[in-house]
Amino acid sequence: MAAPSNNPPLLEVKNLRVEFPTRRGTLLAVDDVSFDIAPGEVLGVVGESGAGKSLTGNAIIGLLEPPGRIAGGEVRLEGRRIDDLPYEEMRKVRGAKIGAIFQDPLTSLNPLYSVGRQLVETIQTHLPLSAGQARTRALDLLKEVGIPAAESRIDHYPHQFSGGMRQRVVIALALCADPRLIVADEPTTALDVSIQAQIIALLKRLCREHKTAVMLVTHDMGVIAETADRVAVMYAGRIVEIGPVRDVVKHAKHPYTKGLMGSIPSLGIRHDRLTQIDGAMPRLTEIPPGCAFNPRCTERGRRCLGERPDLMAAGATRAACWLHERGGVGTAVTKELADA
Amino acid sequence: MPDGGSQFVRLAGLKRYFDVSAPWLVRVIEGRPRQIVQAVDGVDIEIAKGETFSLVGESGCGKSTVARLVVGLYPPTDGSIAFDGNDMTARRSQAEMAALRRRMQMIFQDPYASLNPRWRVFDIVAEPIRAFGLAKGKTDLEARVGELLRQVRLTPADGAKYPHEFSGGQRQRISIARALASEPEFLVCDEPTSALDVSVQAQILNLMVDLQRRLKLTYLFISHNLAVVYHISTRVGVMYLGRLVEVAPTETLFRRPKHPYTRMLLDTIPDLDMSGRQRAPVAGEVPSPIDPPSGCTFHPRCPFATDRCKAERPRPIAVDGGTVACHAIEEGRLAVEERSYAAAT
Amino acid sequence: KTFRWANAGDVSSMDPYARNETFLLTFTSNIYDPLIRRDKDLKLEPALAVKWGQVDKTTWFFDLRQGVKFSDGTPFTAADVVFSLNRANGPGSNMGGNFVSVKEIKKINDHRVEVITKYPDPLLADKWAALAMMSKAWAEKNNALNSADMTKNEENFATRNAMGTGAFMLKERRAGERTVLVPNPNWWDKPQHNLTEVIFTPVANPATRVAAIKAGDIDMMYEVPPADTESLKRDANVKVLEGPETRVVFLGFDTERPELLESNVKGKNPFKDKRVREAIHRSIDVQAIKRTVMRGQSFPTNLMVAPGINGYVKALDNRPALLKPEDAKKLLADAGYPNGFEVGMDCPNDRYVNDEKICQAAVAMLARIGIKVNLLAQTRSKYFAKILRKGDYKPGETSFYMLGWSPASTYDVHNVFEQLIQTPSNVTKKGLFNAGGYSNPEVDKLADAMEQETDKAKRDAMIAQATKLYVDDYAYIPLHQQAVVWAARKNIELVQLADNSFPLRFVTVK
Amino acid sequence: MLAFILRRLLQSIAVLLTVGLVAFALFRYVGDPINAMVGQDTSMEERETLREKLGLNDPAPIQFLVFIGNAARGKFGLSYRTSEPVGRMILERVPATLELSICAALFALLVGVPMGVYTGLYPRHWLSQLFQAVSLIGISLPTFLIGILLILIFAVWLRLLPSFGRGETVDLGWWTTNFLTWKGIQALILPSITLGLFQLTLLMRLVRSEMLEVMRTDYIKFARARGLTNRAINFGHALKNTLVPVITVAGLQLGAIIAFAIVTETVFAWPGVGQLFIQSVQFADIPVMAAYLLLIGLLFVLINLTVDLLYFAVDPRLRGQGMARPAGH
Amino acid sequence: MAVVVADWLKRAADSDIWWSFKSSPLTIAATAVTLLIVALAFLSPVLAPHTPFDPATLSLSDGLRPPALLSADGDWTYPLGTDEQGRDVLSSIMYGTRLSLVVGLASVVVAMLLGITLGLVSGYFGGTIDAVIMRIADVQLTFPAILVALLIDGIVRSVISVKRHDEIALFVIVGAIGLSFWVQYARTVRGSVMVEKNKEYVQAARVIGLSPPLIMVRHVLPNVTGPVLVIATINLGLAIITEATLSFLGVGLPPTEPSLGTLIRLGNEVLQSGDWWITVFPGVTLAALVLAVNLLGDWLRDALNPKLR
Ligand SMILES: Nc1ncnc2c1ncn2[C@@H]1O[C@H](COP(=O)(O)OP(=O)(O)OP(=O)(O)O)[C@@H](O)[C@H]1O
Ligand SMILES: Nc1ncnc2c1ncn2[C@@H]1O[C@H](COP(=O)(O)OP(=O)(O)OP(=O)(O)O)[C@@H](O)[C@H]1O
Ligand SMILES: [Mg+2]
Ligand SMILES: [Mg+2]
Repeated sequence: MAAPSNNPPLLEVKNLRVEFPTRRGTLLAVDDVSFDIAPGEVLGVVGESGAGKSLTGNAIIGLLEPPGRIAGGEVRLEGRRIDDLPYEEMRKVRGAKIGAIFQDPLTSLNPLYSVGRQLVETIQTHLPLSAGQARTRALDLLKEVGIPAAESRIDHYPHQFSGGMRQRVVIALALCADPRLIVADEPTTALDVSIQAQIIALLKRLCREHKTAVMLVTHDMGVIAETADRVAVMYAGRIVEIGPVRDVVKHAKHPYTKGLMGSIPSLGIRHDRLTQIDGAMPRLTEIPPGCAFNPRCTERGRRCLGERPDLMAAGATRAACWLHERGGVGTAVTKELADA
Repeated sequence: MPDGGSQFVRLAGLKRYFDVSAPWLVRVIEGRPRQIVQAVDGVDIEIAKGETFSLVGESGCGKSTVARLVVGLYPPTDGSIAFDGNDMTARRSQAEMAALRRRMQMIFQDPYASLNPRWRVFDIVAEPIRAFGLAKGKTDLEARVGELLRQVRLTPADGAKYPHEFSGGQRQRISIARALASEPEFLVCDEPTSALDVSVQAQILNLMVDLQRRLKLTYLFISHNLAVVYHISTRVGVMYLGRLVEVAPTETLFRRPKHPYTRMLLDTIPDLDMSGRQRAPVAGEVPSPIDPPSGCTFHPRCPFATDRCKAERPRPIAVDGGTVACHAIEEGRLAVEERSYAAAT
Repeated sequence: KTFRWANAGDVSSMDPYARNETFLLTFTSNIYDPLIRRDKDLKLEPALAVKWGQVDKTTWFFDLRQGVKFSDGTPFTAADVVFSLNRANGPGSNMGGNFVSVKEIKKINDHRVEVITKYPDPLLADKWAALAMMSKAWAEKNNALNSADMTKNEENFATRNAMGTGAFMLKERRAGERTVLVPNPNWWDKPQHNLTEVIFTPVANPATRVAAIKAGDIDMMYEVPPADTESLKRDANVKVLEGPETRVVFLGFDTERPELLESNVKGKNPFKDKRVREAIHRSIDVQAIKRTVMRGQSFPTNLMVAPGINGYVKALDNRPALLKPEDAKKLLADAGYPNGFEVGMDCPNDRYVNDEKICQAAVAMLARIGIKVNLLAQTRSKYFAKILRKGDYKPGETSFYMLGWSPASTYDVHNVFEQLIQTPSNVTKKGLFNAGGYSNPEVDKLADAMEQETDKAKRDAMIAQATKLYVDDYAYIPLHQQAVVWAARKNIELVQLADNSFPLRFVTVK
Repeated sequence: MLAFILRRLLQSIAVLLTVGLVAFALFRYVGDPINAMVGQDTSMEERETLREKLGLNDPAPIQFLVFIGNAARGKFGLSYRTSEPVGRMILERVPATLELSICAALFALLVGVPMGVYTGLYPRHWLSQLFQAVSLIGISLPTFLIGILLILIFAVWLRLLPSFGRGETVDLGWWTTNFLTWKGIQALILPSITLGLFQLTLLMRLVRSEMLEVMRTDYIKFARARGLTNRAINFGHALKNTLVPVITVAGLQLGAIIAFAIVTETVFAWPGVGQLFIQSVQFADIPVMAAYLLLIGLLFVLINLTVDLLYFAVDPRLRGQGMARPAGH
Repeated sequence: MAVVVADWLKRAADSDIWWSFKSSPLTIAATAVTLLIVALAFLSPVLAPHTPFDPATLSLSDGLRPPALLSADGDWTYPLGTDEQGRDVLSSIMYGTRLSLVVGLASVVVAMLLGITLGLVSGYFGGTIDAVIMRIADVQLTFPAILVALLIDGIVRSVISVKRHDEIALFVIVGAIGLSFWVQYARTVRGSVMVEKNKEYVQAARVIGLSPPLIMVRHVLPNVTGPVLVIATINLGLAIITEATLSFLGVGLPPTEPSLGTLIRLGNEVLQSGDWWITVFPGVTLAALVLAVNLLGDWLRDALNPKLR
């Protein structure tokens, strides 16, 4: 199911940089991130908290909260550049072409309006439908996301739904205008294990049926492994590895991804101890020179300390690690460093 | 299973109800009944010294309530808690109570909320030492706190900082240091890693395992992450709506789950190894503990439910080294299936 | 012509007997005529009675004007007079004080009424000069035979309605908001005014009142705050009328108690010592008070009565020279207080013009001679409750206080002696307002004598003698008569009376 | 819902009784009413009999019971000051105060809320900063000073508006209204501004901070992500969600407005209950004061009830459950 | 010790609050004005050219001098002129500001103590105690500040034998204003306590076995100081204004020892007579003080609100 590379990408992100001017200088929270998503493809984005996943997603839908701003690069949707659109133009893209789902279904819905009203409002903003038609569509959407007895529940208020139901409503809202792309930012993190599985199944079904592309942001590798076609691993604002999901999970090339995979307890084998990456991801203010991962890296070389690696081909995936430059010059470097 | 008498921690028929009724007048006028949340509804658990007993279950099934009952944050509505042979619910003198308290501590879920933002790390860690009068003088206190911080792989110098200067994982270590400060033998850990990133989670889990070995700790470990539970526990109890539906040694539970709910729960574990394992997520949602279904509380979501399940509450029966509360198992309607998991590379 | 005017407070009732209060009396006098009224100079002149006098020592007669009609058209007769006088002396009325000497009121015929007194009462006519005459028929019809009775929980028709023989009729009454009068077409007298409508509005805040007259929202207002007199005078559209009021504002001492209530002197009462009183008296610079606090709007005095009151002794109205602080201190030292002393002082803060500020000024002046005065200024109801004597004639709860007095019911000095200067007593019922209990048997005797003395020359002699006694005794510290300051728009002609009453019948609008 | 209202009503009665007790107990001992009632020259015997007849010599509990009993029937006795029935005195002046208060409240709402919304939406715009700075005047100067200054400017210097009083009123049954004549409306302007300025500031600041908070909530972000128009977001979503706390405070402030009317009415010689109250305090006119307090209590109870009902209208989370209001502020 | 202070200073200089303070010129100006006024007020016995509260130093003959700045023959002994009692307006303002500040601060402290205590009790114990306290708060809200103050003043004046009312006037006013402001604190604290008491760090303390009062004071209280401080700042301004208003209604501080409010009230009466300086200068001082304090409160609220950062 790897992305058919001949198709023009639906979403292209090139050298995206997001920065925050703060009193202690400008933070580069997303640094030179590039990837693309083909129609119907699910791209998983994983990484530790603070790695810049949400910011990337928000930058794509044009909803960076000030003072955050896009400092460089471009975002193209169906070939059209959208990162520099004026607010009103971008508004028309949001909801219509790009749908969004956020982490917390509890707070994503306005508690004061019925679910139906919020659906109808969104539908009518983007589609030229009468109130009646919009309501019919709203009902259909609710049924589609699996709300039982949608007719009677459409006029209920968010607080009358359970968490899982609410997330379904949120998904329905994202689907209102049949968008081409859905940016889902941790859609299951706030949910219960059993509900989480239901929602993932639902998302998978929907994008299969609607041919919608999904950018699925999460830090749960399991969710990605189940859902995504390709996966991008982020660390300290950069993509450190990107590639087909199977390859990243099973044959990770970047030391960070390897460590990440090893630190997930797995069923079946009981390890005495888990593999662990020591230390923590650096704060944005304290990103070390060279490869941002180098202080935690067990395989770091001298080059890693001074020079920042870009994504480079590494087997089936692309990884930002000197180890993979021209097929493993880095190995030598490692040895060198081992004595140091 | 070791004999009951020597069990380190023993919960028997533990119940905890919460009254969440509307005010009296409203109830009278609108003819509404009292509303009681049966958060924990008759739980029997025995934990041996040195083992890690895990509780799993969906949100709201009463895991945290059990944890709080055990450490005495809530008094039980009914049932008893025995700790090292001492009945914790019995009246005791303050000194005796403090002596027992000292021996059990708790680690909380949220590393952000579990540290007072206005206290220095040193004071946070020193608080139990001071409260139980474990240090003789200032230098002793400083030495102890330094030692504790080192134990959780922080440095004594970190004591001068405030919690917000630490990352989530480091904060959880501070929590652990605080819990260890009173030299407890029994630690209740309520989802200690669920707020952390996987790489950090691994650090904490490893730390916990190391500490257990070194300090001969006993854990009551609560989580909804089954993989983590599989990794860390000796035995596992599965809770559903305030009751234990199955208790078994870890390997048994994961290889040969008996209760239909346990099976479904195992199905929710994402297949990271992409073994192509077929998963059928549990349908429906957790019913409200205010008005739990009759009989076996799982019956509305259970594909094997019969009329008996609707009417009669199943009693725990001993099977395969553990206990299960299920009519279908008892009647032999449900065959035990063996599960295998592909090994990770 | 419409005439709009304002005052600080509203008329509390339309019933002319509801309250013995200058403002109520002067307001209702526009609607109700008295038997005898006062002219522009406060001299008595015939109104509903054309002639009056004493038949013998204890019998007064009043001959009524003929052909007078009430504004509703019914004729005015002796029956109405008898009714009115009895009503004024009846339950709920506040005018009973004017009837102490009265034994009987008799209707002789339709146009003559006679009054028999228990003892000779030469001042009866003066006392009754403000007493309104009501219609018996109207009162009977509207169930207003008596003034409003507080003990009955029901309202009285006469509190909100009025009907008399006066120059004006009540057209609209909204208590606290506005009261509208229109001329009475049936009035017996020839109107001097040219008004067609009079609108009265209470405006409590002085600054607002001043603003209103400057803005032309009202044509006239009175009780101009002294501070604003100057600015009103500067206003081209406004004129200011000022004159002395008959009220004398004075300070009084507790000379009754053996030890002062609020003082650091224990075991004796410094105010009993005349030297102390003199030192204080002669340290208070009334001229300075006049200049700054009163901004010129006061008439300093040394007597307890004002010019214009019968019994005012011009020759004695000279304040003794001010003492230098050293001299005053010396007096105090002689009296045994070389370091002065501390004493509490009571003062109203909303009763007299600038009352509190005057007290403050006095405090400052006394501070300079070593007397530390602790001032307590309160609103009038609380103030009077504190300092005045109660039914048992026990002295008021004060050591040093301020009071103002005008013998407005009689315009005679005897009232002042009786109420303020004679020794307070439960038995004689005199000296009720002599809060400090000043007592001088000689003055008492003279005052008793002057009450019944009908020979003017003898009486004047007695008055002069008694006056000299209390002046020399520094019994009180008279400060001044406060000026009556009114303001009107330039196009208004009116007459200002010394008793601060304001009859509308003299108003013309140009 | 019914139970909820009933509960509120019961509470209200408790509140009113307490207020009644306060009204009675406090003023029972303030000053001596007799002194205020009679003239200076009234004899002591007369004073005593009056005292006796008024029941002022009865034990306090009896007086209280009598008082509450009468109050429940709308009887507050006669004013010590004017001998008029207190009930009617109050009733006659209620329209003036209510009209003034309502105008002031409207002024505060209609100006304060939009200003708050604007400053909340564009916190960094210079106009917002201006609004905030100017509005601070409303809480930095005492009301009476503002009143006098307004009079000086608009009545004395500019001669645009009347300096005091209600102007012309029209009677509608027992209710007198300012709204039906031009002069009446003119007369309302200055006092309403004076009275409303303080509340305007409070409201503006409240709306602003609520707005700032709401604009940061997830549902607003999600609404943006859905591509809703700014209008729909700002007014449909954000504003409505700020309403709940605004309603609470506005409700409470209406009570405060009525109380502060005391000052404004004094300054503008506005014939309302506030002025009546202050006069009564000076004269120790107990029946009037007690009735006034009860009136305030009653108004408060009514306002509270309305506020509660508004919650039901605004916030669906409260419907169906007998929940109390969300915590204020 | 010095190290601790230095450390503290370093952290303070590094903190967000300090930074947000530094970056707001308005706040700096407000602080400067506040500090200036406070300093002038509290140093008035040293700095003031006259002692206006001492009647012995007053002379009516000095009354009503216009401000020296404006009159040609300016008498610099009275830079801002005198009132009709001959009091120096500048000194009166300095002393009056001190009184106003004392009233404001004291009543805020009274309200705070009362409100925080009741709020803590109410929030921590909940149940009936909570219900009763909150109902009392409701009733209290029926009567807005000035009404409460009028009432309390009324009672005190009549109940306490009125002998030295002026001497206790300060306490009465403070009590009255304090009593009418406590509800806000109680509600805020109660709300915070309800949130905080369920936070895990409080539970950790309970697991250790600390007693509720100790937990309240050591753990919960420090965490509610932020909102309380904000309310306190804003209430300080409000209290000063309320005192001024009460004084207008005749129940404020006595004119012998006038607060700023009393000065304005007194001056207000003569405002139209041309002696504007008697009221304008205190008015400007009051407005500046309250404005500055409010600006500080505004800033503090925003600075302490992590959501707005
Ligand atoms: N408003 C802001 N001001 C300053 N820094 C910010 C702001 N918002 C985000 N950041 C920083 O940007 C970085 C990336 O944040 P982002 O929300 O994208 O992380 P994430 O990968 O989505 O993490 P999580 O898994 O916790 O959601 C973080 O380090 C965060 O501290
Ligand atoms: N103090 C309380 N008052 C009322 N109900 C409570 C209280 N504490 C818990 N409950 C209820 O008891 C039930 C069990 O709660 P508990 O916190 O033990 O669940 P849990 O299994 O820990 O869930 P989670 O995984 O979300 O932490 C829930 O329905 C909860 O709403
Ligand atoms: Mg995120
Ligand atoms: Mg839990």
